[in-house]
Order: sequence, then C-alpha cells, then structure tokens
Amino acid sequence: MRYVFKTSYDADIRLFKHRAQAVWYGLLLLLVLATPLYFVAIGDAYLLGEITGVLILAIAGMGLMLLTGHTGLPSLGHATFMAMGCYVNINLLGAGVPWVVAFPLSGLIAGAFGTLIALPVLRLHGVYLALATLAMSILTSDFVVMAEPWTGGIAGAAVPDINLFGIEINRYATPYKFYYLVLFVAILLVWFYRNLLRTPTGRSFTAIRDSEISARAMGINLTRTKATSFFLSATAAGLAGALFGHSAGYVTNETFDLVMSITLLLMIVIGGLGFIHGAFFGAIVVGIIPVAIANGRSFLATTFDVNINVPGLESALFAFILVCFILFEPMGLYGRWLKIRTYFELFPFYRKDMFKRQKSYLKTDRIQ
Amino acid sequence: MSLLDIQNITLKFGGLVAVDNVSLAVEKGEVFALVGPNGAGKSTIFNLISRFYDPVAGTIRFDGHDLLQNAADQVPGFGIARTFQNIELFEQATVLQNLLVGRHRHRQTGLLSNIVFSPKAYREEVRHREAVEEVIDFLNLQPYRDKMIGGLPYGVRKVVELGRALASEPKLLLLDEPASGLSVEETQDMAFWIEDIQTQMGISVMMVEHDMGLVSAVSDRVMALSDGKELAMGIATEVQSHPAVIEAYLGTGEVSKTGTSRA
Amino acid sequence: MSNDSETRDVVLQIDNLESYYGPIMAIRGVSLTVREGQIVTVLGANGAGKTTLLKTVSGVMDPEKGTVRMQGTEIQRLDPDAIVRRGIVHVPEGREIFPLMSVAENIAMGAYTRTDRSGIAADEEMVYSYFPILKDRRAQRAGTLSGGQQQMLAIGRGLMSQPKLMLLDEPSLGLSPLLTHEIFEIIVRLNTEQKVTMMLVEQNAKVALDAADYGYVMELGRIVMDDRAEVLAASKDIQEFYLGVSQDENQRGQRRWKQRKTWR
Amino acid sequence: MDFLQLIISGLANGCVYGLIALGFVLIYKATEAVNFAQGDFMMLGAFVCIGFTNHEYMGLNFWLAVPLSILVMGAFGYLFNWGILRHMFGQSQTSIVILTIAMGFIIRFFAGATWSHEPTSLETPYAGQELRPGGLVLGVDEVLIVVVTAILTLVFYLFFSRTRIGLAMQAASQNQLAAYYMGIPVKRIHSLVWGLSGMVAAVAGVLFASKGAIDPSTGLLGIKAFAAAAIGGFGSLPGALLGGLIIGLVEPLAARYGPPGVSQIAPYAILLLILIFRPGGIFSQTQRKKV
Repeated sequence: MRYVFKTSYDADIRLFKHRAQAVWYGLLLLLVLATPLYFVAIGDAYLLGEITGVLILAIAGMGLMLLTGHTGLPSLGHATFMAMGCYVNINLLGAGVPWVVAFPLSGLIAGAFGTLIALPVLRLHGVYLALATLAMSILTSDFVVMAEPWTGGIAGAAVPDINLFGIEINRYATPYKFYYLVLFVAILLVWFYRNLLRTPTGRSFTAIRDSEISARAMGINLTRTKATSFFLSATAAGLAGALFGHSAGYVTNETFDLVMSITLLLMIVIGGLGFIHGAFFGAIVVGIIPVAIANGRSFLATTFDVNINVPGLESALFAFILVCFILFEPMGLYGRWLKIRTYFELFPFYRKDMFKRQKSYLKTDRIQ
Repeated sequence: MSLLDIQNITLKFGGLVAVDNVSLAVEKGEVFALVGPNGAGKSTIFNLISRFYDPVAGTIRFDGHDLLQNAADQVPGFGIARTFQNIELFEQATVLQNLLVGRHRHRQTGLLSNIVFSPKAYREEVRHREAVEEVIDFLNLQPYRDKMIGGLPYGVRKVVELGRALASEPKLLLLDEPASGLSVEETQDMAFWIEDIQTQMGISVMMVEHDMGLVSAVSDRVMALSDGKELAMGIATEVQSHPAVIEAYLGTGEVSKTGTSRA
Repeated sequence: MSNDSETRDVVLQIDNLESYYGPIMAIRGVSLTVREGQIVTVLGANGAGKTTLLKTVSGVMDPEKGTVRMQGTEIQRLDPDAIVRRGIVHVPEGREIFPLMSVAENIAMGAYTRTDRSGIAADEEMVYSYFPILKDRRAQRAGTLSGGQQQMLAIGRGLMSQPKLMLLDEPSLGLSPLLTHEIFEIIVRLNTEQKVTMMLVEQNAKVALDAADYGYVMELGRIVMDDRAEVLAASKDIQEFYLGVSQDENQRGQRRWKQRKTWR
Repeated sequence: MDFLQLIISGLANGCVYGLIALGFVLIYKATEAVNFAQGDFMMLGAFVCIGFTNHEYMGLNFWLAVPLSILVMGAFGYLFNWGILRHMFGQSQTSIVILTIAMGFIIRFFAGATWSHEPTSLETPYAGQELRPGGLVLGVDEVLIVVVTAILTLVFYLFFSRTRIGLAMQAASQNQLAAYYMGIPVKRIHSLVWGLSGMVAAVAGVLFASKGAIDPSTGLLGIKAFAAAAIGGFGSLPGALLGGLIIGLVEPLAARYGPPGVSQIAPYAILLLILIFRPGGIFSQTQRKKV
C-alpha cells in the first residue's frame, strides 16, 4: 500500500500524484519515443503506420471524451468535426498557407463550427442530443457533396503533404517523421487536457455532467460552459481530422461517415468513460481489431489454404468483440486497469469480490 | 436596508398558487427561519431567490441588486449560496472537487490560461485551495477529503453540501432542511456550525427547517408559512406558541403503542 | 437453541449478515430478530448501515455472507420482486416514486402484487383518508409534488401491498412535526389494527422509540445494543446521543464537548 | 390526382417508419433503453418470413408463415434481452446503445450470409392487387400497412395506459428501484417488452418486404425511423406514428417539388428543427427536475 502525504497545495495540483507515478509515465514516454527504432531495425514501417493511426484516433477520442465523458453530452456526430478540420486543412494548404498555421487553424475553425452547431442544440439532453448529432452526422456526406468546389465532392480530394519548416512529411515516404509529428500533437493535447481538468474550466464541465441544477446554483453558466466544451471537443476532432487526412492521403464524401462517428463513441466507452486514458485504451482496441482480423484471415489463407470471404464478416466480428468488451468490462478497459492496479497495491489484502458490482438501478432520464 | 428584501411575491403552478403575496426581509447578520407544513411553499421561496422559478408578481432585491433582472447562474455572483432539500452534489467527484466548484464565482482566469496552466492560473488554484481547506477544517471534513461523493453516507453529504455553499464565501446562505435525516448528535453539530457561520463569519442565514429544536436554538426570527401565505412571524417562541402554527404545523401529543400520551 | 414457541412467531430472522458497497463493508455481521406483531426500530447515526440493512433484507442489495429468513425460509439473494411476493414491503427513504406517473397511478402500482379489486379500492380510500392532500393531487404528476408530499406518497403506496412485514426507512424524513406525528400514529394503527409487523429505521429516535416495542442500536455496521424500547429510552447513552434529552430547549451557550459512548 | 397518389404512397412509407419507431418507443417506454438495431430487427423479421414462405426457401403458406415469423422474432427479442441485456441491468444507457449498435452489425452479417445480399421481395397472395375507390389506385399492400399500423398503435396505446402490466412497464422505466419495491418483476418485464418489440419488428418487416424489395442494409432505415420517434417525442406511441407520417410525407413531396438532394436531407433537417424549437419532440415526455 502506498500513502501519499500531502504537505502543500502543490501536492494536489501537480500533474503526478507521487514520484513513482512520474517515473512510470516517464518510462512510457521513452517507450513511445523509441518505438520507431524497432521498426527501423526490422525495416518495415507498416505497423508503425497503424500505430500512428491509433494515435490519431486517440486525439479524436480525447475530443469526444471531453464532451461525453467529462461534460456528459453524448455526440454521435464527431466525424463531422473531423471532416471540417480535414477539409479546412486541405483548402488552407491549397491556398498556400504554411502547415504550421493551417493545421491549428483547421482545428480552431472546426471548433468554431462546433460551437455554432452546438448553440441551438444545447438545450437537449441524453438521447435527444445524441439524435441531433446523429442527424448532423448523416447530413455531413450530403453537405460534402454540395460543397464540391472545396471538397471535391464524390470524386474526392487529395491531401497535400506536410511541409514543416522545410521538412517534407508524408505518411508513406517518411513514416517516422509523421509518427513523431502525430505523437507530439497527442502529447500536447494530453497536457492541455490534464491542465483543464485541474483548473476551474474542467471542474465546471464535470459539475454540469453531475448536476446541472447544482452547477447553476454555483454560478456556472450552462450555455457558455457547454459551448466551451463543444468548442474544445470539436477543435480536437478537427485536428484529428486534419491528421487523418494526411494519413489517408485522399478523402471523399464517404470518409467521415456515420460509422466513424459511431466508432468514436464505441471507442471511448470501451476505453472507459470519464478518463483521459480511456481515449487511448479505446483507440488501441479499435485500431488493433481490424489489423488482427486481417492478419488472422491471411494466416488462415496461407497456412490452411482456407479463404474466408464473406462480406460484412469484418464488421460483424468487430461488433462481436465489442459486445464481449461491453458485457464483461462495463467500466471500460481503464476500469479493468484500475482493478489490476488496486490488486497489486492492496496485495495480499485484496478480496475477490471487491469489485463485484452491487446491483444497480436506473432512474429516468426524462426528468431534466 | 435589509440584505434580502422580498416584496409581495406570488408564484402559480398552473392554477395552483404556490406562494401567495409573501413579503419578508432578511437583515444583515441574522438567522432567519421559514417553517410550515409540507407543501407550504418554503422551498419554492428558495427556488424563487435562486431564480429557478419566475414569479408572477412581486420583487426580490438583494444587497442593492434586483434579482429578477438576473439569471439563475448570476445569483451566486452577488453572494447567495444555497443547499438543497434532497442534496444535489456532484456524485462522480471527490469532496475536495465539490468544494472547489463552490469557488466558481471567484474564478478569475480564462480558458486559455487554464489550458496552458499559466502562473496566474496556478496562483489562483492555490488560493482556491486555501479557502477550501479552511472550510474542510471548519466542518471537520478531513477524513472524507479525497472520497467520492457516491460512497458517502447521507449525513456527511449534508455537511459537504454546506461546505460547498460556504466555499463560495457568500453574504447570504440559504439552507434547505439542513437537519433532515441527521441524528440528534449531528443536528447539534449543525446548530453549532450555523452559530459560528453567523457570529464568526458574519454570514446571514436563511433556512427552511422542521426540527423546531434547531430552529429555536439558532434563529433570530421565524416566519411560519401555510398554503403559500404568511401564518405568523416573530421570534421562535412566539411563533411556536401561535395557535394557528400549532394547529397547522406542530400538532400536540405523542405517539405510543399504548395510545397514552407520554408528553 | 430456542424452543418451539419462541421460533414460531419469528417473522424475520437475520444471522451474521455482511454487506459491502464495492470495497467498503457497510454491515459487519448483524443478527437480529423481528417477531410477529412487533414494531422493531433500528437506531443509529448516519452511515451506521441501517439503510443497507433494510436494502439487504428487501433484496435490492446482495449480502456477502449470512442469512435472512422470512418465516423460516431463506430469502437472501432473491430478486426484490420475489421478496415482495413473500409479504415484505420496503418503503424507501427519499424520493423513490414514479415521477412521470400521476399520484393515483403511483398508488395503484403499490398494489401490483394484489388481484382483489374491491380490497384494492378500499385500501386506496384508506390511503387517501390518511393523506387527504394526495387525494387533491390525484391527477398531478408525482414528480411535481413537494419533497414532503413525495414522502407521503411513498408511504401511502407502501401501505397498498398489504404486507406481512413492512420495512420503513426514515418515514419522517422531511416531514413537518405534525405530519411526523400523524405518520407514526398511522404506523401504530396499522400494527395494532391490521397486524402488520414493522421494522423501522429512523433518525428521529424519540418518535421511533415511542412507537416501537423493541429497539436495536447500530454503529459502524454493527449492532451495539438491543433491548425493549422502554429500556432503551431510559438508557443514559440513548438519551444523550439519540434523544438529546440532556440538552435544554435553547442550545445557545451549550457546552461543546461530547460525552464518550460507553460501547466504544 | 397525382398529388393525392403521392400522398398515399407517402402515408404507406410513413407507416413503415412509424412501425419501426413504435418498436423503439415500446422499448424506450418500458426500459428507457434505445434500440439502435430496431431497423435491423425489422430486416431480420422480413427475411425470416421470406425464408418461411418464398418458393426458393421453405415455401410455406403465407398465412402460416406470417404468424410463425412474428413468433420467431418475438422469441428473438425475448432471448436477446434474456441472454445479453439482462447481464447489463442497471448500467448506463450509453453502454446499451452501443451494444445494440454492435448487434445491428451482427444481424446484418447474419442476414446477408443466410439469405444473400440481393434485394428480395416477399411473395404475398395479395401482390399486385389494387383497390380503386373513386378514381384512386391503391395497392392492397399499401392499404394493409396503413390499417395494421393504425391498429397496432391503438392497441399498444391502450395497453400502456390501461392495463396493469402496461403501467408496470412505465413504472419500471421511470424508477427501476421503486418498481422492484412494488414487487414488479422488472427483468421479466424487460424481456417481455423486447419480445413485443421483436414481434412489431416482424410485422413491419413483413409489410415492408411485401411492398418492395428488402436487403440486409435496409436495416439502416432504422435511423430514419429513429428521427421519426424523436420528432414525435420519444416515449409517445402516437408520436411515433405521427413522426413516421411526417417523414413519410415529406420525402416524396421534397423529391417531387424540391431541388435535387433535398429529399435525402429533409427528414433530418426537420428533426433538427423540431429538436431546436421543441426539445422533447412534439408530444414531449420530459419534465423539469424539482429541487
């Protein structure tokens, strides 16, 4: 067991609770920084590209986590904000704006767009908000087609390469540089996110999630705070969308569809709602399953000469795995991680039923 | 001038008159209690002050401000903090975090400095924590400081809610049934705290309470309401002995299995 | 351990019950007995585990260890609805009502397990006669009632199931002194007239001990004292900590130290 | 006349949306869960019936196949709740929503693997038959849809407002704990209502597939029905029908008279507008919390 003695206010405000924690996160940082070395050694960067993809998903996931996990506003339309970020980025780069300016700007414009979308629907709760954002997500593809001069419509648009102070970065030509770029953005956003949660802004988000009435009675302006959360969330999604564009190289009206929005929500629930870690755990699962399925299939094909080719099998298998995750780990992967950690911290006093859930009962959402 | 001045306030729900032409004033530094039968409109008056409801007639002035001109989330800014009858805490947060939200009205940093955690944000954070730790000390909440609200017993939650209101350093504290569900021992603690809040912190208190022991122990003036109307007004003993109050609210005699009164 | 006549009139027998809220042990080996026709009260400070005890009996929480027997048959770990059908009704504290249904529909739901229409109608009238305000608000959505009225509704609804054993959790919570008095009169009347056995958890120890036959005192998840209600009411500890007898009416200037509890 | 014809086919379409929405609302009203797979339930119901009655499959008599498929889908709904959802009792709605989304994928795969991905029509004895009251041409299939939808909505409306078990379902959705305290077997009631909504889905599927062709991706129609339920006000049965009709009518009218592409957008634009101006839908069921 570990006891943390707090001797100053800093102890509560600091990023890490104790030195061991800081050491662990330091090691993690070293690991992710050193990961490309392995791929350089084996001379195949394919998997590194997948890892970069996971990081991009995690960036979008953090955006959605802030809105859904910390402010309590579900959204089934985050792919729309990703699309916004992606297309703004393409157009700015096309207009000759340097990447260092275009990239943040694409996030901010997606954020502003998110706020604009959010303001009329902020009175909605739960299912209704989910539905309104769902409608938005469905309409996105139509709007992308309508805005053909900027988006390329059905034919699609190519995404220019990144030119960062003269360094050319392309997902395929320079996978390592692209990885480090995405990693940098992800780490920066994690830092911003952590800062937010330890300051008044973040607390006002969670206050709204837990009790709107109380939040108002404490002087929190619901509309402004929710709009802020929407803004930050859409900004992160927009940045992820811009990176996604660079990663895909080519985007059409079907790239940012409803399935992507749904996947994002699935991701943060599986990862663990209400934890920054959850966005990463979820992204890892969502990123790994398709790779695993594809590998499994080619393994079957090469080893046993069994060719499984049923349309829809991937998504069905994917869905089945998700069902298992939700059934067996309702608190998300981060919840499982916390249990494992507690087991070791309390050893040997851990009780088998310690995390057995007491029966729980729901009350209506219709009282708001 | 009174700190809180309510004149001829009336509220209707559909055809039902919940508050009927009530006037009252809370002076600086006093403890003012509202008593009365269930459904008399006591909590409704609190909700009117908090601007959760719009009155159909009347005025509410606080410390020189016309509250009716302001939205619910602006009310705390003037220095009014409140608790709720059925406890409205932030369940997924710790006691400390709940109290820190109480500091929201003293927030001075913006979004940007929060995100990058600027030195200014850091200094503000330390100030908030100092204020909150004082409240934790005052209410003996140290054992629960880092506990999640979800797992705390009812009595502790009541105290946390009081703490959250205090953390905002209000001029007027609205307490909705502070002693309901508390044991005799805890009610006594509550009485002492209310006394200290009044005398040491100089905060005026307005409370709704059924425990006449607590009401008479701490309040300077008591108003009895029934059916949304004023029934009696005065010091605790006067109101308690008012025949209409006894009839509508207090009742007489006691229950026992033998049917005889043991009063 | 005891002879036949002693066990025969036992309605509820709890042995060595342990319940957890996640990692926290909320009740630690509680044993108690409720006999037919009794009003048994459980006193204790907040967080002592009284509500957990009632929830474990009514099946909305599962115990980790121990047994709960209703007239001899074990009922722990049954689903709550099965326990209601065995004649135990739990009247919860606070606002466990159906907020979007009318008051009348809420009361009708109380009789869900019954099928005798005339009996139900008669009991509805009984509830309305006990709580006239509910009759006035019959068509109103229950969620729009005031806190105290919701409490009345919860109690009235509990009466509708014609239970053998009623578990009452803080019936006086948020009620005016007059209404508290009336509720306890109703409880005693139900007990004597309808022969409903009662297990009662209450902060207001004074009314609870006045109404009860037997009392248990819980502290930190354990039973620390039990005796006939009169004996408990006369005990010095109970007077000091639960009845507040040693305090006079005006607490201003009262001493601010606390006496030690003898069972600690 | 042309306009009237348009209206009538719109009504029939709207009723299909309404029927799927009815399934949503049943489940929402009794469990507060949202079944994102309701459209896939409908699709599955249609294929089950096709499997029973079409000549290339079992070739059973249509009037035997319909009740059989309704029974099969009822059992499917019941077992889905019993086998999967019951283990998530008391968990947040978000988890349940996600579970049903995932179920949708699995059902689509299963249907495609079992019955092919080709659009298939249900072979009905009344295929191609028409009624001609006063110059109008009405397909029997369309009339049947309208009649069945109206009857089902009425029946379920009465069921929820008049019967003991219907009230108990509403009670269970509003406060599970209190429902248990009343002795209401909440879990069994959940299974029951999932069974019911499976049956409604089968009816919707049969009617839909008898009017036109169906393929596994038709289940995505559920999203439009979802919009219908929200327009009417989630939790209101007449609202589900009304919402379905609104969408059903707007689509052909927008396609006929509006600029291209608008008919695709129209249902969701209406949904957004309704939610902005009346956040709980037309027959709003929401209520402000009292403190």
